[in-house]
Amino acid sequence: MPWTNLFVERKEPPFDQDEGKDLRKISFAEAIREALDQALERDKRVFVMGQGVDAPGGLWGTTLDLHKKHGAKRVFDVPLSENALTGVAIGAALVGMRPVFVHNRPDFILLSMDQIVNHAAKWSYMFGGKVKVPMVIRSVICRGWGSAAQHSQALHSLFMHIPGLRLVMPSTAYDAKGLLISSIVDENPVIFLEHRWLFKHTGYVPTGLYSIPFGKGAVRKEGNDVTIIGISHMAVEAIRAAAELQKEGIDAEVIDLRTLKPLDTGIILESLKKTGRLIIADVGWKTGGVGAEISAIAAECGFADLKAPILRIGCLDTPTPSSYVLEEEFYPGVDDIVQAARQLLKK
Amino acid sequence: MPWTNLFVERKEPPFDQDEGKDLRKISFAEAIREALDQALERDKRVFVMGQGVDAPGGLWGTTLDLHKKHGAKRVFDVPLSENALTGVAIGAALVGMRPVFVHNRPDFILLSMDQIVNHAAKWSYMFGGKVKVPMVIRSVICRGWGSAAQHSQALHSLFMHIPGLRLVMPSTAYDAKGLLISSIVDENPVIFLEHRWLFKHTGYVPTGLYSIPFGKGAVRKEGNDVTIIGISHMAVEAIRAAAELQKEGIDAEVIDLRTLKPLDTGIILESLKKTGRLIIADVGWKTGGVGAEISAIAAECGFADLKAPILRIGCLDTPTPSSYVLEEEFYPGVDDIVQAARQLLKK
Amino acid sequence: MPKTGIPGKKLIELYKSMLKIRKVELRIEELYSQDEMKTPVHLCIGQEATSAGVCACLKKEDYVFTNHRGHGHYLAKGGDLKAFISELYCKEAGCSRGRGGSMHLIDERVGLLGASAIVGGSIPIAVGAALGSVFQKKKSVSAVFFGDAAAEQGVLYESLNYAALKKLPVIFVCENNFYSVFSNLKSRQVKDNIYLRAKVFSMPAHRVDGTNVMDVYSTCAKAVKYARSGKGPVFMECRVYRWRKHVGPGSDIELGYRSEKELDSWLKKCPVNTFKERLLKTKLLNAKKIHSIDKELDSEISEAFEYAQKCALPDKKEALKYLFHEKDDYALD
Amino acid sequence: MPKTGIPGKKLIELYKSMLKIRKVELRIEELYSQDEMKTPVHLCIGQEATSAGVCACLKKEDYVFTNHRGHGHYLAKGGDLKAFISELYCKEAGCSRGRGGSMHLIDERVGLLGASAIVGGSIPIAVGAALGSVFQKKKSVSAVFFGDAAAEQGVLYESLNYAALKKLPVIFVCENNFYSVFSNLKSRQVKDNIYLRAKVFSMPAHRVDGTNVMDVYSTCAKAVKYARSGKGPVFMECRVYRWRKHVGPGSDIELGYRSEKELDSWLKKCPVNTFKERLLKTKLLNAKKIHSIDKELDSEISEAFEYAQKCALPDKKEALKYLFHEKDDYALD
Ligand SMILES: Cc1ncc(C[n+]2csc(CCOP(=O)(O)OP(=O)(O)O)c2C)c(N)n1
Ligand SMILES: Cc1ncc(C[n+]2csc(CCOP(=O)(O)OP(=O)(O)O)c2C)c(N)n1
Ligand SMILES: [Mg+2]
Ligand SMILES: [Mg+2]
Repeated sequence: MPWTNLFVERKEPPFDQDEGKDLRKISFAEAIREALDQALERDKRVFVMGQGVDAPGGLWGTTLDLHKKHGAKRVFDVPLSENALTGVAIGAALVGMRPVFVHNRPDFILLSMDQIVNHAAKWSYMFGGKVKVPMVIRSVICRGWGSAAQHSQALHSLFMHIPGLRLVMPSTAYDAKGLLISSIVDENPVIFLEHRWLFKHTGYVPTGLYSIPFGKGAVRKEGNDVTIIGISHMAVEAIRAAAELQKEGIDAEVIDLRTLKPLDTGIILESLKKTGRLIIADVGWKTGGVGAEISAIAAECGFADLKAPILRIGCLDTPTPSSYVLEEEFYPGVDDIVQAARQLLKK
Repeated sequence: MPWTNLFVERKEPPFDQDEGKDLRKISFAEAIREALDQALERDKRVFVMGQGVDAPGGLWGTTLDLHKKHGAKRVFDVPLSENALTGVAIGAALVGMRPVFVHNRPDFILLSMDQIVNHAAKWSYMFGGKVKVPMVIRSVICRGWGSAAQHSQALHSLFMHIPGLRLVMPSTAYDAKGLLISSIVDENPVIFLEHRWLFKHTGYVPTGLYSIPFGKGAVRKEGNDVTIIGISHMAVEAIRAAAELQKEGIDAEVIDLRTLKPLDTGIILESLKKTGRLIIADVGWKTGGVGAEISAIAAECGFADLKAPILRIGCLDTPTPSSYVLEEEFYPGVDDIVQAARQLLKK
Repeated sequence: MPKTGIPGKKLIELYKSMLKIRKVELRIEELYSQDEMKTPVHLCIGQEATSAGVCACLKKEDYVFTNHRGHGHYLAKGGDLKAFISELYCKEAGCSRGRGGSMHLIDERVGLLGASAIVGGSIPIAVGAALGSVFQKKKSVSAVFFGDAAAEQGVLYESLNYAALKKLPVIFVCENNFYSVFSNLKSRQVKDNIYLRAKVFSMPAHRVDGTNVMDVYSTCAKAVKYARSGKGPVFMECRVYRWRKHVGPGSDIELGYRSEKELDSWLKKCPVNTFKERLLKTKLLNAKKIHSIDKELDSEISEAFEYAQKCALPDKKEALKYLFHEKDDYALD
Repeated sequence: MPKTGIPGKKLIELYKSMLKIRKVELRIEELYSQDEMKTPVHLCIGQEATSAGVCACLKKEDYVFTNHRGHGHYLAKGGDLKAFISELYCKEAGCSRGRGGSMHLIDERVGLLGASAIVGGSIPIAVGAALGSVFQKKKSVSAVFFGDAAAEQGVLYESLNYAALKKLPVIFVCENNFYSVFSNLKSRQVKDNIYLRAKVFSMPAHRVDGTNVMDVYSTCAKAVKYARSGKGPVFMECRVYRWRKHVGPGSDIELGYRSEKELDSWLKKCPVNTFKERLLKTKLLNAKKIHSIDKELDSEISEAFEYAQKCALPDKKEALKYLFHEKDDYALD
């Protein structure tokens, strides 16, 4: 079994601070590539498929030249048949392979909802656990250069609702590598989403293989006044917002959930015990989004600790506009978080 | 314009109690059929398409013999090409028609997520409102005879998240007819979902054409101790639960939201002012479902009124099992609501 | 009577395979009204030859994927009878542990890797299993059964292109019974030429009389050889007919969506009886042998039903089980 | 030089249409580096003849649907130039009011009803517009442009079947430029025979030299006549080549995914220049006329860019506008 000796990281990851002997600073995109590279190396069952994975540029560098190193049979381009190819990945997984299917936009995944929701997510349960579907669907999500309504969605909240899926959304290079390894090692279908604006972010990442357990959030900054949960790139924005707020004397705690399915409810409720106030900042639409689920968990299980309304921050409830002036309005950012915190603390 | 003289019903609908001269008791399924029939009659732009709409039985009676009355060109069967046919409906709507596309299970709609989410929901906004897509996607949802994982989903919560869609889920015959008319008259894409267990329910329904405004919930029973919001068939279960609870001295208020997009936040917050307690009972999975959105709205906008944790009731977070013993466990019902209310009121 | 080129032993095997399917379906039909099989059954009575003919060409290591009308495919591939009937009775001992029902049969030990009730849904999955087989240098072939309506789903064309492009060992088996529920093929597809739509993707594509088990077998045997040798996929359109209702037991001829005459013409081509008569004529079967096969199958079936009726229902407390796999414990690994 | 059978006036019109597209694209390319057109542009330089040839066969009442590479289609159908350029500049005066950008052009007043950036996405919508046209007895034909990669999407086959089944007036125009971003057709489709995959759905299907505007025009003129008369859809595979990067200005030949030789062979077949030379030879054009056409177009284009650069950006406060239509105010009604 290729993965029996895999080192499982159980402590909080170092976040832009630690430096050790097996660590170096690399970008989020490089971390993704390294995870794929090492997984391909370690486990012959792994393969990487997707439009442009073997193309010049290698999808923002995340698959760069992997086809040269591991062969064009294991890292390959695919036709524009998103629905069928998702089924192909499922079938390969069913007979013992470990496909990683890469999409450069989640918008295209909507073509494969039938295979993901009706098939991948259900095949284990529907057959009483007799078989399993260990596969990873990676996608780059959100913003870019006036990409407009059909090339910049987040859509993670759709997957939040579907039993049988894992949902992973790292925000640091360290997590990107460790969680991608965990996703490949996992025995179940995993949706792994990477915000495009994270690719150039750098962080300290171990050179070797390591996995990060699912369902463990990370406290990015401790604080006592308000808990800010940031999803994906909003975890970065939340850290920035917390720094702003500190100047005003507001001591925010910042939590990065890292995986949304499974969800670390413990870390949320623990934090609430201290702060009594909760803001959830998401990279997708607000209505019906994962922020609602987190809020509902807090209102059910952490009610006694709540001192103030729970606030959610997300994209405007419209398709993404192309014009940059409207984009500014559409996407949430540091300011929205800062304002929400001020509102909660009546400053 | 065929709809200019349409009577808009603005008062609360009579619920299993009123009887007037233009009212008679018909089933939910007959109410749907009547709405289609009268819309086809009134507006030559309307047509009804879908697998089996012209078949014996007429989809639980909801389309029975409409093709005979209005012609096979206006009420017609379609191939099993859910994705393309959704696009076909969009295109017809774009040039001025008013298609009603019927699915006998929402599971199949997953094949058309690209057309619904990337196209129907976005076409107006993405083109600056230059054109519009007035179409209705009707689907029968949920339970039936060991139908298992791929033939019994609810999936409304996926649509909750998508800007640009209306989401309508009536629970009475009266609402079914009035809201279906409103959906056909509306200028935008509407997802209209009918729980299969409602089809035989009867209620008083006016014989003429009438529409019910979107975004107006209905108080089904007034009460002071706890607010129970029931989605679709769970509105019926909530009324039953409230009757149970009354015996125990718990005075529940029951709200049927009727449309989820737009959502009547006013009626929820008003009720909370009185009761301070909230239970949301849904026909779909709990995690990431519409119950979370409603809870989040309450925790944001009604926080000051909350006296207790907000509880959500929904299906187990698994694919639907086929075995009836597991189905019992899977589906929520009256008992779950009663217990939740007892828990909130510590009885 | 022309020589078939098929050994006598194989012919008897084909006969038994078809007969078993027929008998099991009839028994289900007989007992269905007792309301103990609380799952929608799509009987394949009249279509047995495709299951038997195709699966007789496959090895245990080959994969089969099926659809809502999958009883025959399951049995012909060697799926466990008791586990199947128990599944219909919603029992824990069911092949899918009572989670799947009639539309979701599996027997991973004989390569039957599942059934989708989404029309066309299992087609790309079968292609993926073939891709896995190539990766693993296993020489396993992957066969997938689907109905004529699946030819209306875009995913079929995407799958045909991909399987052909990568020369994957897939046998596409379309059981064209001319109906999707109440709708005739003519009202859904512009032309009755499904196999030609596969041929245009550069693969051998055949139209076969699906009521003639020898035709199905011979065509498929060649197809399997072709696919297994790495030449790529093959498509078979088998023309068959569904004798019963779309779902549930009994006839639906009274509904009027198809004519009695049409049904009768197909009843005459009963895949089981016509083949039996042929075997009688060629002396491969005789009354005695027929009797002993009947007896053997009847008692196997009775046993399975008795077993299924008696065994335990799933435990409510285990409603959440099987959603996720926790560790690497997969048999095919 | 053989007679074309196309009137001289039409030939000039075709030339102007192509030239306008070429000039607009070149201007966009020239100014793109100023970073004021903050929207991803998919230039159609080299593919002008399909837009011009097809749209010259259509009336204003006919519909066109397009894709991410839609500038040419928009212009050829008569879409407003100022509104188009303003859209690129993200302005409120843009044809999509700054909500859509380069990939989502519309001019509903001339029947250009929108563009999807989901590959294959607008194909079924075009079929629906044709269905609407039949309902309304309007005799409008619906044309849809899409690339070779759209032939990998199942929705194309579903749409072909439905349009053919219902005999809808659809002109399917596949611009086969042999690439999807960096991927050659050969690595994505088992055979270079897209038009035959339409033919199998019982419709006339043609392979056309997409660099020859007269071929495109003649084929499409017949197709439109056929479709408009109620006989059903027609398919055209136009073989063309993209000269520039997949997205953005400039060449990408240095990336090595296609050869210089290949590009050169297509540059020689420049749809604008080869046609210009032909017109010169047949005396339909002369230096003077060419000069006046150039001048006319250049000034129209300059005016449009000046307008677009000056006009107002959308109002932030209107970010929520246009999500829903409140009342029946639709022009096509
Ligand atoms: C995508 C999808 N659409 C609709 C259905 C509903 N449905 C179940 S079986 C069936 C008939 C399918 O016909 P065919 O594929 O020819 O198989 P047959 O039943 O004739 O064996 C239909 C329409 C479905 N299961 N999946
Ligand atoms: C469904 C889908 N998958 C992937 C993409 C990403 N993408 C955008 S344009 C493009 C190339 C499409 O090639 P083709 O259809 O041949 O058109 P061309 O760009 O060559 O004009 C791709 C892959 C997309 N837009 N939609
Ligand atoms: Mg059939
Ligand atoms: Mg192309």
